[in-house]
Amino acid sequence: MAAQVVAREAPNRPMVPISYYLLLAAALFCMGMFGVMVRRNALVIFMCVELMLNAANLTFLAFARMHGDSVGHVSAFFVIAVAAAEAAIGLAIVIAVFRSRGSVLVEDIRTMKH
Amino acid sequence: MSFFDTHLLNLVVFLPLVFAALVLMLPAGEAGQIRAVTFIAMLVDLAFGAWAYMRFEPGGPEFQLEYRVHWFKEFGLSYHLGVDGLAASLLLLTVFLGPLVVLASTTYISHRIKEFHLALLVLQTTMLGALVSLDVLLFYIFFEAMLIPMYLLVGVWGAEDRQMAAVKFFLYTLVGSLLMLVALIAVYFISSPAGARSFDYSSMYNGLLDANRQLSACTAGPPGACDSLTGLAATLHTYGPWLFAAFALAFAIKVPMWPVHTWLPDAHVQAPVAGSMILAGVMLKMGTFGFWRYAIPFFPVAAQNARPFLATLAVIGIVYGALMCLAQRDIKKLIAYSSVSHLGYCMLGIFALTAEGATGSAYQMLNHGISTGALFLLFGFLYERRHTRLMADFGGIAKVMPVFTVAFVIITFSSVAVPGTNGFIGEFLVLLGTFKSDLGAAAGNPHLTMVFGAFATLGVILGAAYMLWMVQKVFFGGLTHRENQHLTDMNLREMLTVLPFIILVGVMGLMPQPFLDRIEPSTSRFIARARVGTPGATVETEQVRVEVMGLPAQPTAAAPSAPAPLAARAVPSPRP
Amino acid sequence: MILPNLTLADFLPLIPAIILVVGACILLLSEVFLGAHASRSYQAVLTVVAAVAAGAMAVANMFEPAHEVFLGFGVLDPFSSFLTFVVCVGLGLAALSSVSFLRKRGAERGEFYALMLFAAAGMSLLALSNELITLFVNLEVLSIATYALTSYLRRGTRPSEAGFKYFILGAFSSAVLLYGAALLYGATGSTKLTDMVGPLSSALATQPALVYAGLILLGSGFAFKVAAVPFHMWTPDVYEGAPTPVTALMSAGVKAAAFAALVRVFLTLGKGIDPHLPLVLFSTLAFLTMVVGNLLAIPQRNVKRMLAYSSIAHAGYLLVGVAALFVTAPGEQFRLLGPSELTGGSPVELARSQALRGILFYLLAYTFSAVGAFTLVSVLERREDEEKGTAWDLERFSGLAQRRPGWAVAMAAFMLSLGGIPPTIGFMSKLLIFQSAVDSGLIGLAIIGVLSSAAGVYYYLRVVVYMFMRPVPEGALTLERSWSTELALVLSTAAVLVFGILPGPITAWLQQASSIFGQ
Amino acid sequence: MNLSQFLQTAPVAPDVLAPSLWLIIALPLLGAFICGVFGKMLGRANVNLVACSAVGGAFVLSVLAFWATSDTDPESRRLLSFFVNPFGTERDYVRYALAHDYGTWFAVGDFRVNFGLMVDHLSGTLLLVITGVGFLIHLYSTSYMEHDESYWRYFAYLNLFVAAMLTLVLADNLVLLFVGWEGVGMASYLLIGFWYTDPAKAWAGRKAFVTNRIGDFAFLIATFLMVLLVGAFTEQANERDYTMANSSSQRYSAALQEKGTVTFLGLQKMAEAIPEGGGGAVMLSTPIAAGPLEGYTFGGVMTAAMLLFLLGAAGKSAQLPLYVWLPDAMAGPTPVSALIHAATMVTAGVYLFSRMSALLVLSPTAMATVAIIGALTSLLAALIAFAQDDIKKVLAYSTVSQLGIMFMGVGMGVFWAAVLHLVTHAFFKACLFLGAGSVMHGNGDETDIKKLGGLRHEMKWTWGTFFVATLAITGIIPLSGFFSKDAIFHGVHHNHLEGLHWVSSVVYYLGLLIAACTAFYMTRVYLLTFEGQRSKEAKLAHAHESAWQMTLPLVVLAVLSVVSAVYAWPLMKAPGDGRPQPVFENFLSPVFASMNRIVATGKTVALDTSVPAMGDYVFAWLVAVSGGALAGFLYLRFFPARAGQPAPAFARAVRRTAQNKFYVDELYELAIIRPVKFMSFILFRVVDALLIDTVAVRGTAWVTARVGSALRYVQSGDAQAYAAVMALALLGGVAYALIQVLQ
Repeated sequence: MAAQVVAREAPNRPMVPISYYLLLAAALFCMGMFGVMVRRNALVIFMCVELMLNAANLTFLAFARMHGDSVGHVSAFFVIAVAAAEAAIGLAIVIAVFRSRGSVLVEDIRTMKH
Repeated sequence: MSFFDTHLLNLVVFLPLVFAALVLMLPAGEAGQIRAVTFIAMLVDLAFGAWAYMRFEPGGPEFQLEYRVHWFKEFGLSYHLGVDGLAASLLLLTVFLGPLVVLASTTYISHRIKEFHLALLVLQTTMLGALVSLDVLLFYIFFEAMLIPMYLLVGVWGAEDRQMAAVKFFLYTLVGSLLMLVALIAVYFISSPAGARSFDYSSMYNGLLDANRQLSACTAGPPGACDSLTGLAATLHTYGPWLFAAFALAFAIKVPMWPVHTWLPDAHVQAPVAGSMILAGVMLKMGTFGFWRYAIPFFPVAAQNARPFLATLAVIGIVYGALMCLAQRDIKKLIAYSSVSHLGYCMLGIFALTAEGATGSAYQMLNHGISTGALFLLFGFLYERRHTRLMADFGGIAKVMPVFTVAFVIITFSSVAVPGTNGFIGEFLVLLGTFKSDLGAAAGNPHLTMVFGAFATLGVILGAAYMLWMVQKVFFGGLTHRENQHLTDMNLREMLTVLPFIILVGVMGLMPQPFLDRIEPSTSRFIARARVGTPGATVETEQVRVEVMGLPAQPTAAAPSAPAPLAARAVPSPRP
Repeated sequence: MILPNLTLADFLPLIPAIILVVGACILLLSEVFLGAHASRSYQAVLTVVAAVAAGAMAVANMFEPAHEVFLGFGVLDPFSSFLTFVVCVGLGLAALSSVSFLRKRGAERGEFYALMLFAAAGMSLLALSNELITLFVNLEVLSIATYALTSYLRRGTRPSEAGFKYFILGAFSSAVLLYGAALLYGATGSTKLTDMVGPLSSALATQPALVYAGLILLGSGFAFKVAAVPFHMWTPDVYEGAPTPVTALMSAGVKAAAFAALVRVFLTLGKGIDPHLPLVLFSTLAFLTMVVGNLLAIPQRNVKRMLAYSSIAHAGYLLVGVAALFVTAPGEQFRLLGPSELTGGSPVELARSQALRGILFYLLAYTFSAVGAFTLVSVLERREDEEKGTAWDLERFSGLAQRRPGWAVAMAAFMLSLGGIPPTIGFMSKLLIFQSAVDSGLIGLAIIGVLSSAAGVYYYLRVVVYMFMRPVPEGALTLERSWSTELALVLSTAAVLVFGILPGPITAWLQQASSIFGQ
Repeated sequence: MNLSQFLQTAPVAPDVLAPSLWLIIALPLLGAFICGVFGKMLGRANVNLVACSAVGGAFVLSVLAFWATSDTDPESRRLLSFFVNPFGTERDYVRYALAHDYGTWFAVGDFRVNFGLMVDHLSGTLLLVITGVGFLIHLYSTSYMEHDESYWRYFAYLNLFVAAMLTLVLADNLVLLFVGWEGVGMASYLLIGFWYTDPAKAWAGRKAFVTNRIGDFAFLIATFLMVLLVGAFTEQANERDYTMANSSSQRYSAALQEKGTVTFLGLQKMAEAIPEGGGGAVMLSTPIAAGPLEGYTFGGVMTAAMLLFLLGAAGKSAQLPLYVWLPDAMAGPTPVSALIHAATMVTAGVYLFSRMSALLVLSPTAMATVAIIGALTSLLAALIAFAQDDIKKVLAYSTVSQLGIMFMGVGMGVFWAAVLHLVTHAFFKACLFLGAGSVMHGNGDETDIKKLGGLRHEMKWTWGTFFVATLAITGIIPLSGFFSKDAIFHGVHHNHLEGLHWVSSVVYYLGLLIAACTAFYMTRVYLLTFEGQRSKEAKLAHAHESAWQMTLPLVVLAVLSVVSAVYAWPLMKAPGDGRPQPVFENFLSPVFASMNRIVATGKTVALDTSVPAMGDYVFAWLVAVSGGALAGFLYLRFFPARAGQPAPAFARAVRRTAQNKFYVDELYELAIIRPVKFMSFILFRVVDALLIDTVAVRGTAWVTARVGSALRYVQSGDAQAYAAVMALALLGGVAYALIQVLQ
């Protein structure tokens, strides 16, 4: 169904090429990755991970539009759901960390090493 | 043959294990009972082993008392037992040592007696299994499994520095045998096409045989003739040396040959008397046995090329080991190094590829088991009394322990191969075989044989030098140390333990023929198989082809003991 | 809008997972009716029952012919069923070992076992998912459950830290995996593995970068789950911090499930692309993992951490088997056995099925050995020492042979099995792995493998040395026994020793299981 | 019936006796076993009885065996003691001998050794010497060891020795001979170190054994060369060779298969087949076709083998360069020195070469070497003996010297004379040693002749016998020593080695010098011990004569050393021409028959069979007397006259050097023993402990462990670092992918 829509609208309206979306997604992904590596606050790091997931989502959607099928959309929904679950558990863990040592900065969370 | 005959080897191998289960049930406190049960187990095993030895007909087929059933057939394994002359002889040696080892340790081992005897019994099973298994992987399994109980023997009941020695022993031997495992798997794949593959000795050997013949045929030809080879022969041409090297390394470490011998002194020095006896008596023979049964027959050409090198190592081992002995202050270390020297004779005899040499080598294996085993046993008695291994702490013992001294001196003479003792026969035959061999020709100049022989014969002098030096330091001279003045002579139990050794020294020295007769057939076959590798040697396929019983039709049924008809044997066990 | 018509047969493969989930729900519900101090050992029993039932179903499934279910979102093949079986074995043993563990810490709560069951369900589903999103979801199901389990114990800093690290890095890696999936979807226009194969080959021609990037990302996602070097960094910390039974479950189940997914994805997609890529990828990973894992384990005095590193090393051996899967012509890769392999070597199918067999058997063997070992670690540890970090010190094992000979023998068996010494199951499994490696001509890897495992034997033996050759230290804490732990130990020891000599039905199952759907 | 007839009709027929030859060995062995195991409980008297009767029984059997070797049918005068040579044709007999084969000892491949015993006139003679002198010495010992509490051990060893020595003599092949060869070495090791509580004595025993082992090393290699030689011979020889040796190829190879590879008869046949001029395929100059010896000639290998045997014999018979053990061997009880180190064991080398005379004469080089070695040893020993003050040491060196004389004889081809000297020497040297023992026994174990003296009045029997024996060894007419020694010198003078003519004269004049020296130092010992005044430093004021068990053997031996002179007298007629022939030469001619045949064809040695003329006798006698007279003058007149005045420096220097045995032991210590010990020490410390074990083995482990503990610090515990690593790996993977794409 969505494919038909695309087909109908295609000729008369100029549209943003897929590659832009992809590049944006890639940029988001890299930013997320970078953030995970550099940010100090556990919560922010967690947000960066979410950023990565959403980059994946964006990619899915972009490709879904390119292929004009629904698989990508469905995937995106699944991912959002999973991300929500992750968020829940993640926050719980961060709270546990905070309880146990009163800080959520990663440099404090390194008792186990070597 | 009766059901009993078909299962005789099973019985011999697993009887100790069964008794181990029995010992396991005994309460740990009941030291006496535990010892008694173990001793009985060993005695019964000795009886069956001796029976198996008697049942072995020198004139019969190569492998006798065979037993074979399906086992892991998906992986190309089968549970296959059988003995040839050499295996039978070594089996006899093993079961002979069993009860004596138990007797020797009755007072030596004072703590954790139950575990000790369990370890002994398990060790016995693994060693016997390695000797009789005709499936190469089965052999490998036993070969490695025997490390575990020995490792415990050394590590738990050993002397002060035992843990280092145990771990060293274990890892040292493991590294070699693991590489061998890879080579073994490679042989498994190349020896026969997919579907027909099996780890069975016969199928592996027969699978390689034709390729080996092609290879040796082309090595006889002009240089570069081997590049035109195809198929398996080409593979062997390219990778045979490496595969052989893997096998040789594993077994050389076990023997041990120079320069991979350094685990031996530590292990021997630290091991308890039982450990030393078994280590010297049986375990080292696994290396020589491996060369004899696997390494050289599988890769005759590579072996042929490596012969001068390995023979040189053996000769170095003889002289070097003897020289090491002269530099020792520690009696057990001295005996350990003397083992290096003696095993050098065994290896030299094997590489001489002459009837005299190989038979002498096999006989020397038995001799070494007896004389060195007895030396460790006797020193164990001394160590129990004095708890020191340094020669400097002894001196003039003969005054207080005359009987002990006599026994020790007799064994010493056997160890330095005085004629009339068993040691002489083996050493003489090995040296004779070396002098008659074509080692020199293999090394490039026929006259080099003389050099090999002469250097090996040097061991005769050095052997006397270090053994008598030790004997003098320990037994003769004045009683300088006060601690030694009240040493008690051997008690009845100890005498009974030593007596069998002394008797065998005489018997094997004066009537070696019965033993030699059983060794001879496997010698001739071994030499024929090794000769496949010598360029231009004419060896009939019938001479060297390994004939064993086929797999029983339906799994887990006792195999028919009569050798299957040739048609059945022509193809190795088919995999369903 | 067409509703797919699903027959009952479509649910057949799900039954084990369903059983597990149901069990979990029952546990959670039962919690409601329990007082704070009620005894909760029945929960472990229930878990074990669920595990056994699921395992039995899995075994029953194993003899079903391989076919797609749920419109190809999942498959039922002996491969996945065997993995489910492995997972259930791990789950059952871990559950048994956690009874006394939790009681000692007064942390018996129903959600623990429930989470275990959920995780196990996720694993078994992961093993049979045949579509990238399904795969991702199942992966997350098991991951999230394990995140929770990891930081289950609230006292002390370690559990939360472990949980945090595991969670952050796990989420990171699953994001990576997901992104890879997205790229592949873009390249092929489908997320069903079976449908992707065809387009993939054409996409490889048009936009190779996309395909390669996707595959790499996907691969690294899995590499994280199986703890392959250099994606292994989380492992020691998480394994150390997590409750020991959970560590056991992770080391056994998670690894198994991840390997299942890995093998399935890359085998299926591998048909679409030049197999050289996965071969190189996995050989490299295998090499690094074996060597680094073993090297890192050598200096460890902390047994739990040592086992963590050793589990990395074992992932390396498994990766050798995986690499062997992608050798298209036996011996063609390194030519170490020369052209004769064309005559002597097995045809690809046989080689491949051998490799699969090796991987599966290895997973089973490792499950038994590792779970057993972790169980023993768990009975020796004490919460008070965890902060000091001495809870898992080698000293704990000193003189164990005198105090608890049975345990010492069991631990020795596990250690030897992990070290691959006959006559244990560990030897047989290593044999199969290296057999397939050699058969496919990966001799180099095989040699590295045996050498590194020789190095491994060193640190395994050290434990044995402490148990058998060290005196009992003064003031050694009392070792109380509990039926569940003993049972777990007896079962795993028996398995380690017996299956090493008499495989029994397992070889038959393996013959079955080595046929994977679409292969 | 006359004497010869009586001697030629044996009470026990050879074919009856042959199967029980083993008893000769078994009896002493049994004695050794009984004394050794039950000796303590049996008590002194019984042990004495057992030991003596064991050897006595062996003696009786030996007499019977000896008798049987020349058994002839009284009526038809036909020889009864002979057997068909298995290596020769059916018509080829071994005469004056009996042999029996007790079956295989060990046989591997085409190599075989049998328990084969053989008695011919040579071994028969030695049997008598060994058992006879052995019995006397056992008898002597019963009194000599009466105060020693471990007498049973002593007699066990002594019997063991006798058994081994008899094996050596009776063996019909090299390997079995080697059993006795090493057996006697072993027994002497035990007996020298009999008083093991004294480290020096134990050390002397070890020195003896190890030195002998050096000889055995050569012996073994020589044996192997023989095996190879036989193999090559059977490969290359053609029928003509065999016919030349009065044999045939199939007979020969059959015998090899059945009798063994290294039997003396077989070697003899081979020797008969290969001399030059026979015109067969195999000659001394024929190169060996194949095998390890490929390219070497038969003659060359034979020479090499003989030289190796010489080294072996040197070890056993205390010749250069291995004579050093014998003087130290005097640490043992004196009867042991008498039996082992004078009468029997040390003569094994001479026996060996006489047994293998057929092979020896094939190589003049080897013969020359033997003779020269003998001469040099003899001279050196004699010179050392000048300055020794220990009576046993003097006798020991004189033994070495006498053995050297025998080697001279062997080397120059006068085998019969060498063997004769062996016998006579056994008598008078045993007598001397036992006399010395009696002297020590009567003087509180005093061995320093400077502290003895004037014993002739106190120990009459000892003095008398010692006097006779001294005359005998000095070579005074008409005692046995004179004749046997002179027979050797005569042969040495007149025999000629092919291409090495100068040797005979050199050796001959050396011999005369030695004779003079012998006379000198023996006289010296005699005078200092028995004549003059009793020394001030004597341990006991008055010596006492020993018991009859000790004096009786002395008397018997003294008598024997007189009467055995008869053997050297030319009373017989040579078989061929009727020339007069010494009794002993005639007696041994069957043994050396094949040797003579070879010499006849091969022309390697020119043997002279003339008997010495009166002139020679007188000359030799003068030499001996002059030596003795000089000693007499010096020690009766010269030194007593200028007692107290310091001797001139050069004299003292010479004396010190001689006293220290020309520092040969020190030389060996410095040149051989030290280096070996040092090398072994260095090897152990550097190669074994350091290079192999520490560097190679532990080094690997160490490096692995270090790498591991270095790597673990990458594990920083920082989650972000972990993520970074993963990201880097990811980057690497992508990079690889891109490279793939770009290609």
